[in-house]
Amino acid sequence: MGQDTLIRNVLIPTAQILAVVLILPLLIAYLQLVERKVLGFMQARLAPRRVGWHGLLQPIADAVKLLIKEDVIPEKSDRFLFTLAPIATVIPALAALAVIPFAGAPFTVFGYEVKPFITDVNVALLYLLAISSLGIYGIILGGWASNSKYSLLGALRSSAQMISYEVPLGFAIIGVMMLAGSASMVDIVEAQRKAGVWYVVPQLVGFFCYFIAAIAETNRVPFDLPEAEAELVAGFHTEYSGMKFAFFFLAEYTNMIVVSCIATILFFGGWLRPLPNVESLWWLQNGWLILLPLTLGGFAGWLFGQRTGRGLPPMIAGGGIGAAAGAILAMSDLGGLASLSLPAVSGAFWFFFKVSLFLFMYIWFRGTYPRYRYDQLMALGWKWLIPLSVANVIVTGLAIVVKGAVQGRG
Amino acid sequence: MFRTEEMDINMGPQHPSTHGVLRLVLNLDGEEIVDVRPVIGYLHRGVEKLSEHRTYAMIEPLTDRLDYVAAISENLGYCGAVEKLMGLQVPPRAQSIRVILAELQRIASHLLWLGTHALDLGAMTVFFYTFRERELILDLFEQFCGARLTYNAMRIGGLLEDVPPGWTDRVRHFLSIFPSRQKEYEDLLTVNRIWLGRTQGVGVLSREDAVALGTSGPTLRGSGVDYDVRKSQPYSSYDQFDFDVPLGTKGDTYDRYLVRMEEMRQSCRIIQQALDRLPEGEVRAKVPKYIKPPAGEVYHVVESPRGEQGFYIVSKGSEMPYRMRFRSPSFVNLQALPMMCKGRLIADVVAIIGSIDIVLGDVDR
Amino acid sequence: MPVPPVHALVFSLLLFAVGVLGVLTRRNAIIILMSIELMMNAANINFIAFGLRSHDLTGQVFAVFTIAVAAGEVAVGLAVVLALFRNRDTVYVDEVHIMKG
Amino acid sequence: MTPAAVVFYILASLALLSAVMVIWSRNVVHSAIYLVLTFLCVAGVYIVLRAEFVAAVQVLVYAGGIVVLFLFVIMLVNLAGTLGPRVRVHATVSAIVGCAAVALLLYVSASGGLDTDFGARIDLSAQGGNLQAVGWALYSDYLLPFEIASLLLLVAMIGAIVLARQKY
Amino acid sequence: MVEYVPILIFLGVATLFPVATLVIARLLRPSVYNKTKLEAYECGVPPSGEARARYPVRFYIIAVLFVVFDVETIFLFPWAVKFKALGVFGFIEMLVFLGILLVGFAYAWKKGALEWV
Amino acid sequence: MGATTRTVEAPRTTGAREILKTFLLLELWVGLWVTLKNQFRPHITVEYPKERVELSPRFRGIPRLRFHPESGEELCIACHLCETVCPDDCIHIVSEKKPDGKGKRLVSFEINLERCCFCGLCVDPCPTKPLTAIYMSHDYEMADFKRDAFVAPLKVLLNGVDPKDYKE
Repeated sequence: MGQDTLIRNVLIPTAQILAVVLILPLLIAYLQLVERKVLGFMQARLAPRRVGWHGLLQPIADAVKLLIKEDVIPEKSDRFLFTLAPIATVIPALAALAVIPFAGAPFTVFGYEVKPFITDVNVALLYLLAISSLGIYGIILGGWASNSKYSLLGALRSSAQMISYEVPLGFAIIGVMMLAGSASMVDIVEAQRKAGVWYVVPQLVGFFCYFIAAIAETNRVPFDLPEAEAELVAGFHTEYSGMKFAFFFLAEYTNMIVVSCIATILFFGGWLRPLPNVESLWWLQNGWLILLPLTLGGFAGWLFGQRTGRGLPPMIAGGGIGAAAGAILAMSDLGGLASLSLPAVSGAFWFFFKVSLFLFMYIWFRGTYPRYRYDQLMALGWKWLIPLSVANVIVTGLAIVVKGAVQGRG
Repeated sequence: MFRTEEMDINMGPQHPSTHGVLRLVLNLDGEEIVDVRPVIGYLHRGVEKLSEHRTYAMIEPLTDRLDYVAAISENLGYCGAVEKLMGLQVPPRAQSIRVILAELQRIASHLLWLGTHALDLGAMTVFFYTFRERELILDLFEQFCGARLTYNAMRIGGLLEDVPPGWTDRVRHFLSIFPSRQKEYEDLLTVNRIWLGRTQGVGVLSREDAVALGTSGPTLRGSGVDYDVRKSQPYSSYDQFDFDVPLGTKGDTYDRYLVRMEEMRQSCRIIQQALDRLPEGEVRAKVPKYIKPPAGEVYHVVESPRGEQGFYIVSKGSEMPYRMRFRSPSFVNLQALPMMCKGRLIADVVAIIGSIDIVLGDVDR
Repeated sequence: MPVPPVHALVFSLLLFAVGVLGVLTRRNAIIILMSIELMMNAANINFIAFGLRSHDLTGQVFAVFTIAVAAGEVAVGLAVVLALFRNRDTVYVDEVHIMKG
Repeated sequence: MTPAAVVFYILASLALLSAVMVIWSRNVVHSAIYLVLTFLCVAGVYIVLRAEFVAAVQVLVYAGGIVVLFLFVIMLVNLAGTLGPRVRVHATVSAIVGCAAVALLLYVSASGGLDTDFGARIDLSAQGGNLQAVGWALYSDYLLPFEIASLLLLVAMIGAIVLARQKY
Repeated sequence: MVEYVPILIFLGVATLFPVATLVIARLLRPSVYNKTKLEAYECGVPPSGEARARYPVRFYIIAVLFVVFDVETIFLFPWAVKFKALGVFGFIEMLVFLGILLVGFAYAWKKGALEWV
Repeated sequence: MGATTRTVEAPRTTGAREILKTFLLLELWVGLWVTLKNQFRPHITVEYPKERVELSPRFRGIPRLRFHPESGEELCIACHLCETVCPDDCIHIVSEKKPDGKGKRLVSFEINLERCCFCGLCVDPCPTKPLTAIYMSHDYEMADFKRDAFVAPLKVLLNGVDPKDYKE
């Protein structure tokens, strides 16, 4: 194997993987801060503000606390499985990120072409489904090993919930695959570019099924039964503390990010800008230097403006300031930034923007809805989502067949 | 025959959703509830016995701590009982202010119930909204009597002091904003399909059972029994106000929820009327310095937010009661729990406990 | 061809042998079913190794069928175990003498 | 030895090791976990043998579905740590059978029986990828087995429901 | 095949990460145990009975249904990516396949396997 | 007033609207709108050590004694009325005859704040009107590490306690 091949096939992916694995926990810690902030604002309160400016160091404090927290393994538990369970939860959650592309175009570092994804495999969607189906083991083992009634009942319930919603999840994806004719993530986005429309339009029902099933898969409100503290205390991780608990937590949020990424790629055009085939909207593609500060400024304004009790004006002001700064930067061409109108950067901007919206939806739901009861949750999955998603596959097939016949004749 | 062995699960006393220190021993078959056994007494303080060694004035702070979520109602009932025993006439202004306080308390108590009930069923945000509005009421109480939870707001024979200046305007202000806030809770819950699924048909208590078990308050009215102490045995000038008694039809958790929501609206109506027709004058009748009711016994009931709150006093003519007995609605309503839970799932237990709105201070006394 | 097919076949054979050993030596019906799964996996490796050998997709297609069959087999097999447990209160095969009545 | 071969040997030995642990472990739950490990390693072997789709299916169905079934049943019958002694009589028999099989295989491969070319018909990675290729093969050449598979699954489903039904 | 190398590396790193963190945490954290602390949580009262009791068979039936649908999904995947090439015939083929399985699904539904209470 | 009852029922829509509502999840959107709207409402958090709520004049905090604010003379006449009426027995008064023989003088006055329930009953009978000797102050911070610290002697009752730096 030549040195070049080694760098391209082993070293660059390794660097990417290390970056992902090291940055992700930090990202999740801050996602959690944002979640607490958003929930707090929705609930007319202020959320963490003690540690650091506006609570910005809170995630660090939490992480340190979890790291040095005493780890209790219950007496009657199966120690091996008890330790294995959180690890078995984290691995599949992380490994799913391997096939998520967040931009289309590659960029160059030190003369080597770096792709904006770790790898793109032909069976990416299958891989994702397979990997996510492995996530169930952490739950079952955690519940079983704890030897506590709440844990075991919680584990049985959550695992049954997860397998139940994996079925509509798989069916919902199939509609997209029929349209794109591929199971590779990059191919699916490219197919959307060619079609000139995000697949959420032809696959609205599919997206609906996917989104609901994804919320249930990640155990979020209104399907957060595994940790329904009102009934089963904390479900399968009742007995967990310290870092092991943190891993369950990490896995849950990683899963949240992963399903949001998949939703973005499959239904919302991945890194494509809105209306990818409307030429006059080119600035959505190239104007990242203004759009990015606009978004960040608006977000910051909203986040920190709550202190005054008025969220909207600071949000607009923050967005305005950001946009102005971006415009000045672009105009003055400081440090040649504007010439960096790389498709990779712009694609990444759109991708993360969409993913953030999904994550916001998750938090928003958590702040709004009551929780389903277990039997209702199962009924929703089996009696509504599965028939609906199967019907979606059939209707999509029918539409493609009819369209093909019409085109073939005309 | 496949043995799904029945399993006992403890819910409480340290459990996130049993409202204080209630312990339930659930007998499960799989996830289905075979039997529920409430274990109470974790908060028993012997208030009834304590009362036998207190003068009548000194008992009122104890009543605050019975149903600490609705202390005004307890104060009102206790003072009413002693007044009845002594044959005291409470001045009309004091009566009206008592009604305003009691109805504000009803709203505050129902808000707390709504918040925790919704929290139990997973809707965490409603909890913060109801507490935000409950704070407004607690502010009113603080301005009136100086305390926010254990008010000790009344005195035998009337009130300690008249309302502070500007207080009625603040109550009016509260009444002006509250309905729109209540609309928000309803938007979040009343029509929400998840909420409907969690509450409709859950914990059904039939009319007959409700009466047979001696339940009262919204638990009884949710089952469609028209019984409200404020109507049937009016006290403290309740007969002068115009209000409806909301009744449920099916007796499920959802009906009890709707009854309480409607009660809050009716309470606003009562407060509005009381404010509009607030009589002038004294707020405290002439009361001897040392209260020594004549020998005899009295039973006085009021409609607390939880139901029929009874006070039974036996006096031997001394300055302390000979025997004191509280009929607490939470205790009686709790007896309906096993009947409502049988055959349901664990998650329903949470909903049902929430819907009967017990306060452990009231249950254990 | 990354690996000599014979090596894959040896691997498959060893896996099969482990499965056979499990079936023969364990009394627990659940473990026996697990061993059968191991044997089916060994068969699948054979399919794929021969497919690779002959540049043919048939092996892979049949591996998929085998997996489908395995799924059905396990579903029914475990249901039998459950029924066994329900009626005889055991999952040990040598304690079951249905024919003896 | 190519890197792929190295991966193959590592995965294969790991698979065999955990397979042995499956039948060796006294705790059924542990057995199930080793079974998952075996399946995952075998899936890795499939990828090395250029059967990506089968590998994904292996993980999805075996590791993600079948072992879950096992675990559910273990939990439903509650058997952890209640294993009796192993029956040892058959161990020698199976060892003999195994050795004979290995010997047979080695003989066949040594005699060149495996070198016969079965004919290179299809490039495995043709038609845009393994998934597409398998799809084409499956839905053009093997229609009947495909529909029979659905029948089989139907029967399995009904059979399982009937057998496991709680109330008669 | 080379595109699977990163996945292999990723699995390795993903395994290493939690293990390493647990080891670090083990070095940092205190461990003062007593009997009560090691008991399973049961709402503040001593645990009663065995936790590993038996649970409803319904969970098993749900799992069986899942496995069957899982297999169905894997047959649908290659079909979906080749759908445009397979045309009407492939569509009908899959309708038959789905139809047969939906019969089973309907059977399970009718038998009450999907009901929880 | 006439006995009026009102039957409560879930708000109901029928026909096409109901179907529309079911499939468009209308009420779920309304719920989302409520939480979104509340995001832009003023928050209600009070960041306690930094901010403090405004207490109403009648607020019942820790009971304290006072001297006449202008003349500085002792208001308490040691009548023991508050001690008598206290339901928790938390007031302890020691008094002695004044040297001139008229009335009594305070020797010591203790309130056990551990027992105090802040009911305010002690203020009612206090005979020194209009300014009562004992009053409910607006202090409410009383945490401490030692039980002794909760028995407030006369000096503390008169002067209050300086804000403590809670360190042990």
